[in-house]
Amino acid sequence: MPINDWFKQRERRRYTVTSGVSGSLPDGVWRTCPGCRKTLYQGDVARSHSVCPHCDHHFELIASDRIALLVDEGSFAEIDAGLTSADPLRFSAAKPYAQSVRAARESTGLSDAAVTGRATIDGVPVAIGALDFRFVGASMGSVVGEKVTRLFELALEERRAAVIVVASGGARMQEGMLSLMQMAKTAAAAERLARAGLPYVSILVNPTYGGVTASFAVLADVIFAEPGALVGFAGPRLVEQTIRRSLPKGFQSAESLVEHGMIDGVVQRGELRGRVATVLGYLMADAAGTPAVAGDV
Amino acid sequence: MPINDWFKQRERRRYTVTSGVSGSLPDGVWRTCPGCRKTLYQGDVARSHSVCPHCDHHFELIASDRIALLVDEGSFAEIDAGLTSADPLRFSAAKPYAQSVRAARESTGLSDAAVTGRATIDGVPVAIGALDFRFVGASMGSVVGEKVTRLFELALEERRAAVIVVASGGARMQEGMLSLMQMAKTAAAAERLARAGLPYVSILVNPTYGGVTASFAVLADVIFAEPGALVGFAGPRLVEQTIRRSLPKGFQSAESLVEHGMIDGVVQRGELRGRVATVLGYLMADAAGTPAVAGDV
Amino acid sequence: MARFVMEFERPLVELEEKLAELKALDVASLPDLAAEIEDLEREVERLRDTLYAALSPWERVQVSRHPERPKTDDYLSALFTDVVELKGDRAYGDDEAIMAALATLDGRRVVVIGHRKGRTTKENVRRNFGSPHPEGFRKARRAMLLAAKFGLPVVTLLDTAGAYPGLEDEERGQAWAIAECLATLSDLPVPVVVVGIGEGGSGGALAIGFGDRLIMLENAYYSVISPEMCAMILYKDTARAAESASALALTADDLVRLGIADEIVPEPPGGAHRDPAPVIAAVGSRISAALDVLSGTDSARLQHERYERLRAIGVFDESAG
Amino acid sequence: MARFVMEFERPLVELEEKLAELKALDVASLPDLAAEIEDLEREVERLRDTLYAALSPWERVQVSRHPERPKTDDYLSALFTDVVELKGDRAYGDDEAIMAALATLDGRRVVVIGHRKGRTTKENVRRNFGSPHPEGFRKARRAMLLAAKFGLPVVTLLDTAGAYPGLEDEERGQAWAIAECLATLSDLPVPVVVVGIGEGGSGGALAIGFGDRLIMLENAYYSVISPEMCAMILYKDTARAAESASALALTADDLVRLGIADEIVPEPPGGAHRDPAPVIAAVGSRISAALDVLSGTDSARLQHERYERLRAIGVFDESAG
Ligand SMILES: [Zn+2]
Ligand SMILES: [Zn+2]
Repeated sequence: MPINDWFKQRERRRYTVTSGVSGSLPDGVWRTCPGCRKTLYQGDVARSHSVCPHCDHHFELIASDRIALLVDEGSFAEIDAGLTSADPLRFSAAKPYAQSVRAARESTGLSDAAVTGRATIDGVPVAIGALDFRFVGASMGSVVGEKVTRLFELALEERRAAVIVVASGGARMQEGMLSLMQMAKTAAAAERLARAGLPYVSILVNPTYGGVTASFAVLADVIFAEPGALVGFAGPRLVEQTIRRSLPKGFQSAESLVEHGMIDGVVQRGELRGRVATVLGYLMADAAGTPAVAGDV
Repeated sequence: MPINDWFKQRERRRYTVTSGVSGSLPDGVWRTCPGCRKTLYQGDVARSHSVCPHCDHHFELIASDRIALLVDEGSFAEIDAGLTSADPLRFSAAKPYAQSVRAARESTGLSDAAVTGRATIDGVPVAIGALDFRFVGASMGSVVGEKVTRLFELALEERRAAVIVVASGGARMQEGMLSLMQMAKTAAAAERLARAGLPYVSILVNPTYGGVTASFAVLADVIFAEPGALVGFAGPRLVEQTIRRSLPKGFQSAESLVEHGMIDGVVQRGELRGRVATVLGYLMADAAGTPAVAGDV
Repeated sequence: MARFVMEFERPLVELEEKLAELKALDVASLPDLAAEIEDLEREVERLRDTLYAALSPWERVQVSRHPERPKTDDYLSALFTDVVELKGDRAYGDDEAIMAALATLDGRRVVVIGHRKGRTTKENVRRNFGSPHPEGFRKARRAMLLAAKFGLPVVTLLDTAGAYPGLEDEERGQAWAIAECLATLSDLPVPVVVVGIGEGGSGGALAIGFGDRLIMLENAYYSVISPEMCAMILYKDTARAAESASALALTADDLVRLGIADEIVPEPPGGAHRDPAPVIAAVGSRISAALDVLSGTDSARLQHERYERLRAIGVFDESAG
Repeated sequence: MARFVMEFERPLVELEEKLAELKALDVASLPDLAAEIEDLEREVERLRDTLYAALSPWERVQVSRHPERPKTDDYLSALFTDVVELKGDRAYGDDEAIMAALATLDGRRVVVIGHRKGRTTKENVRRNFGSPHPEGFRKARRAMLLAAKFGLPVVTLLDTAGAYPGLEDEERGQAWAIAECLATLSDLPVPVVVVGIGEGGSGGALAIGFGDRLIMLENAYYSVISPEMCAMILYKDTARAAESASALALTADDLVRLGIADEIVPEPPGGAHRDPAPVIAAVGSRISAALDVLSGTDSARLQHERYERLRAIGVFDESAG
């Protein structure tokens, strides 16, 4: 499971995830950009969608900011906010899971790592979700799996487009097989939406790994990623241990994913909203009718 | 177009196509095996499906022998035997096309490179075809394209499995764009059969190249090839010229096609009939019903 | 070939070896020997009972990885006839770590898909020790679609440590290949019966690892993460895998309790490798029994029930948002 | 950038250069110069007329390959708005020799797929001079399926010397990738309009090169084999490509005569590169007109008519077998 690799990496290589998330910092604070080491004024960072004006480093964003970045102002209405983890395995090895969840809930104010709801993007009705890396590494347990599944079901029922901003360390191991099965569950819901001819656009942000990448994240009709986002199945440290040599520059970066044919493009944060709106304009034009064919894209 | 490459190769490298085809030789003749250079008695060769008993070299077979090898004895009834080439472009550059066709018809007794018809294999009704390399390199012009298309249509209409033994130098350039379009035409007919949930098995034999490989030949549900058969899109000489270095051993061989994920297996000529019959047993079990789904395999 | 000894069996094996030594001595020349042998035999018996009576999760993981444990190939040759292998993804390669075939079980035609560990080192190298590359999953998906097209039920056999975490595997889209398998499998219009015969390592197992029925062998495991990697994350120490194995709820029993697995095929004391034939036979009849039930169901209902089955997996609290 | 001169234009260009030289001289100091210039101008005019009036097939092939000829990128930027590129085959790579995009033409949303030659050497190297790899065709097929799923018409632009005959291309299944495009395109439930804008090289063009309408530019060609390769086979001499070009019936006129192409977009004398804007605009309105007609047709009828259209291609004699 790559979450840990991820943290390891961060320590070792000064990776570009910052522990302080922009959305949670007051405007009057100065911070150092991990991309160019320049000192930035948080007010400026916030005004530029949390992108460094000097080196284009994309800072981590919290889920609500992710959604706000994409939807028409005031259009978002959250659903399923009352879902919380039940610690079904009473997982207490090393650090009790219940405690991790409680701490995450307190520090983030979220009920779990996924925030989902209804909104419009340029007037197009969407079922939108975003994952928040601050919450147990945005790993997918029963709650995230259920919320993502319900989001796809909502899209199907109300003939909305599905849009998800994905970040995740992978499956939430503290819920064991219940977590692994969420991969199949979310994939099944995504497949149902696809068979109904409704569009799904995913946006992969830094970092997206493990069982989340290998399920709903990449089953979208169109996949975009933010610049520099790292996306993969196995975490970089595990890959390095496996092949016993150092990884090539840019390995698992959004830019290399384009080269390897895995995603449709790298999109600057400031341009995401326009790009997604344009895509939905194409794929939701016939939302009212039934599709000519259940394509296998 | 690879036919020429093919002949070039043959001269240069003692490739394993022999100009004398077993089916047309009298039993009392001695011949040299191009695989092991041993002298063989044609009677023995014929009795072993024209496979060298010493080195397993598979000699070329004529179309009627190809079909006889697969179908239940006496079950084959030819269709569309009256189709002949019309030389639509009046192609007379270098060697008049009409003359090549006339010569091929005389020397082979065939009307063109494809022989098609109805038969049964282990009692399963099939629409079966075979290409004969002696006829203008078994290239696909209007006649081959039409006969293959009608074969798929026959299978669709009478709910038969399609089985084709493919050998070809590619599209028949002397019919210009009419030949190229046969690729689309045969692919369209194969796709219709697939959508109807009926099976198609192809057997690739030495050599299969160009526009035939890149159309109906590889659109089968299950693809087998004979040992040592060379199969590709571009001919080996052209590839060599393109990359400006020599080709790896086994390049484009049936065995390497398995490794590269392109075909389901290499099957000894003597075992082809049993293998195809077994496959049809699986895929024609429900021939009477309609398929649950029009799969995209 | 010397018998492979699992860590937890060592005390028993040492006792058994001592017993064998004593038995090799000349009873006539040593008057007390017979009694001593009898004592030791009782002790071996007692230890064997306690050792194998209730294996811990980590012990079961070791049993599931036993090199002599029956593998996909063994099930294939013992249970299935008229096997025709389907090879390749038609795009990049043929991955020997996953096999797909047309095969007949008790007169019923099916498509079998299974992870394939090797029996010899040479085989294991060729098969990457049963850890699939992306093209393995893409071949599996091709086989699933073929099954759908021709109305053949799908039987899958799980036995992998996981999808291979190699550099090229990442570059060729390991996650994409797995996700597409999941999507396809979730909506397949034919019955899907899954059997956990050995290791069930995370996403690489799940890609062919869910359907209308999940049958687990008693000592097979199925886990979101390997116990070693989990221990590495929790304790920075792979030696604490036993604790992780217990925490992860990865045994057949756990899976039944969680509502993920349907039934368990018992194994002889010590594991299926001690006496494979009856275990393999039992698996065959369980698959047949499951297919007997499922074959009566039309495809729309199968798809609906499979979805509902997945839909029900997950434990959470819900209050008014 | 010096103007690129095609072989057959050389006599004209030489005359034009001579004329330019004369014009640069001092007319006042040379009394006969004005008359001489006038004569030469008439001669240039006459030669230009005869040269460009009826280009031979081989000359058209040269025009179709002219480096300044308008390319897919030019059509895309001039005719389409709101372009969102679709990249990658989701399995191996993104081939820049084929582009696929969501795009809007005259307010109509479509999927555009086109071969993409580069304008600069650097671009051409990245795009392999417009010769696709298997992943290019697989991306094209993904775009076709996306169009089918969302009911978007498909517009394709042909401009390739052919699929790339490289070693790895063969190994990754060039033939398979092309064949799958053909099968998918043949049964797509949306309108498909194809425009031959430059080179139409064999299977690599055909993979995205047939549909409900085929519009050819006057000097575009579409051929079963390149004239050079054909000459190599026929005469063992690529220099005899002109004869092969005539024999192959590869011009727009030939294609209309053979019932393969529907209409021809005229080009200015000398080729589209002499004045691209009106040619590009004409292509845009021809595509729109074709889509206007086709959009009224339901998908079953489209599929049926496309099949019948293909079905009718081929010339042979038939006697009672
Ligand atoms: Zn910076
Ligand atoms: Zn021999």
